[in-house]
Amino acid sequence: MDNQAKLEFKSLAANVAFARVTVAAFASQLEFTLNDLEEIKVAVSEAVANAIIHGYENRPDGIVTITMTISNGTLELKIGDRGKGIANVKKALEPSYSTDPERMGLGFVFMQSFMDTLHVESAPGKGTTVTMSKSAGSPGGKEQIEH
Amino acid sequence: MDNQAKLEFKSLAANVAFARVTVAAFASQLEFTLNDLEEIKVAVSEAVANAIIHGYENRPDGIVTITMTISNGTLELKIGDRGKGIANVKKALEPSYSTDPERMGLGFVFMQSFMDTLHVESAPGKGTTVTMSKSAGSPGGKEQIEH
Amino acid sequence: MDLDLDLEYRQGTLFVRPRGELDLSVTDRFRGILEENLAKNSVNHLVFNLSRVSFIDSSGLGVILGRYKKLARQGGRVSLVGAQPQVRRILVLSGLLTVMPEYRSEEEAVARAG
Amino acid sequence: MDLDLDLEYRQGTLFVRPRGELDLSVTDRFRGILEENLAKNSVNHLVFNLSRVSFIDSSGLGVILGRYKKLARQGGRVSLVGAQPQVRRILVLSGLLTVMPEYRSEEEAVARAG
Ligand SMILES: Nc1ncnc2c1ncn2[C@@H]1O[C@H](COP(=O)(O)OP(=O)(O)O)[C@@H](O)[C@H]1O
Ligand SMILES: Nc1ncnc2c1ncn2[C@@H]1O[C@H](COP(=O)(O)OP(=O)(O)O)[C@@H](O)[C@H]1O
Repeated sequence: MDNQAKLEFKSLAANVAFARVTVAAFASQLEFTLNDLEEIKVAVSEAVANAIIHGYENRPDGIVTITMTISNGTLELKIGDRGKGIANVKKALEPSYSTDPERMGLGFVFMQSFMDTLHVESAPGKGTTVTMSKSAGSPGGKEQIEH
Repeated sequence: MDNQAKLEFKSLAANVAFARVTVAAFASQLEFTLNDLEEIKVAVSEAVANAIIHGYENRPDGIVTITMTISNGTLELKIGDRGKGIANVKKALEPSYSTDPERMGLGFVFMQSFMDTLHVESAPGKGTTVTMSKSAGSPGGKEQIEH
Repeated sequence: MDLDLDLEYRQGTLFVRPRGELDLSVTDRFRGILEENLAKNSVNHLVFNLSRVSFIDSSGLGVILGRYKKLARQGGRVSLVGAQPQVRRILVLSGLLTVMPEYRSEEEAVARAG
Repeated sequence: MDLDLDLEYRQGTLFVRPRGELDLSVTDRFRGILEENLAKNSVNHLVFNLSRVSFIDSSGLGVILGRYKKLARQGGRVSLVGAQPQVRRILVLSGLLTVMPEYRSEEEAVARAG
């Protein structure tokens, strides 16, 4: 059965866990393995953490939006913020690239490794939307990065 | 820390479980006991099931909305539909009253028993919004029904 | 949602062993399977083993109560077995335990069946 | 979120035993507590016992890697112990296991410390 849900929440660090549990509960309507669900949780944590730290620069009053869609056995997630945006998406997607010296630059690497597809849309000053998808029953995620 | 989130989903029976897990994950940011969280889950299941069966009369294309707020140690939930509405709210709140012979008429009883407060607003043809709250650390919910 | 349900018929008794969460997503199937099995077997005792039910709400209870009403009319009986604490609270609050006996095991339910 | 963390200092080794989920909600406190303990003790070996960590993402890993960089500069070492499968996959994928040794127990980590 196709399904859709939308979650909106404040840009608070406590909501990273809330977001990943919510997405995993929605995703469990598909026949994902426990391992798949763990991978989805990591990908969601990375995207939401990025929206909070980078997009809203840790201001607690931003709104993070997650649109979850199930269609033809595939989960699609759109995780968006109306924060700072990314000037150079290609650069941002490079492994180990981070604008924050305390961070590892592995967020996009994890999203890419754990989901089947990853697409990043961003406009400086307007915000960022990360679109990721994963099919239930697909072999471990891979590669396809576009921007 | 005060917090707020909003969840919107289609009026599908599969989303009853999704809704209660999401609300419980949000509620767990307060110091609720496991028992409190179980009670919150039942209250959410009842309100969401009502929106689907009674509000949208089992049509899958309705939208159910849950606004969750944490403020001063209290969880407030607003669960709304834009469905059929309730002509006589006072009657609907009576234990064992149901317009469906296959149902028990216990939904509002459970919401009332498991939450501290319950308030029902409805307009025939426009929809229904159930507002419930529960304080972390409060002794088992009680009585206060308004409409 | 799928309904995970184990059924066993033995000498007039139908044992029903659902697993997981009994909410709106499974009520139609739950009711359908029970009706089907009550129709094809001669059942005078229906035993719901709830030990593997982790969640129940009024939609799930409604299916149990509906079967109770039907069997009671025909002189049959319904027993509840093994409810976990959180499920048991709902049974108490609903009043279901005032009309149906509760036992610790299926054996006890059968042994005490009048 | 609260950070549930057990710390023990013994002869130059600081054992760190976090519990629960290591994500953005705990990184500031996690880093702060570690910095404080590295400042007040003379530590040449930092052992992260991850056996009770059920979730980690790059925010959590960043705290571990940051402490590694600091200790490595001073000639100290960092060991990882007891990661559960889902956490271990993240350690592998991040490359952390290529710079830090992994042991099955705290005892093994101490015994093998050069
Ligand atoms: N939502 C976002 N808003 C603004 N910038 C972002 C966002 N997501 C990622 N970025 C930028 O992309 C860089 C790389 O992101 P990522 O791979 O997740 O690594 P990290 O979070 O460790 O820095 C970040 O350092 C940041 O500059
Ligand atoms: N969201 C809703 N939209 C329309 N009618 C509703 C809604 N919620 C409850 N009702 C009405 O109130 C009655 C009592 O509700 P409840 O106590 O939950 O019992 P039940 O769901 O078992 O019928 C329902 O039978 C229905 O007529």
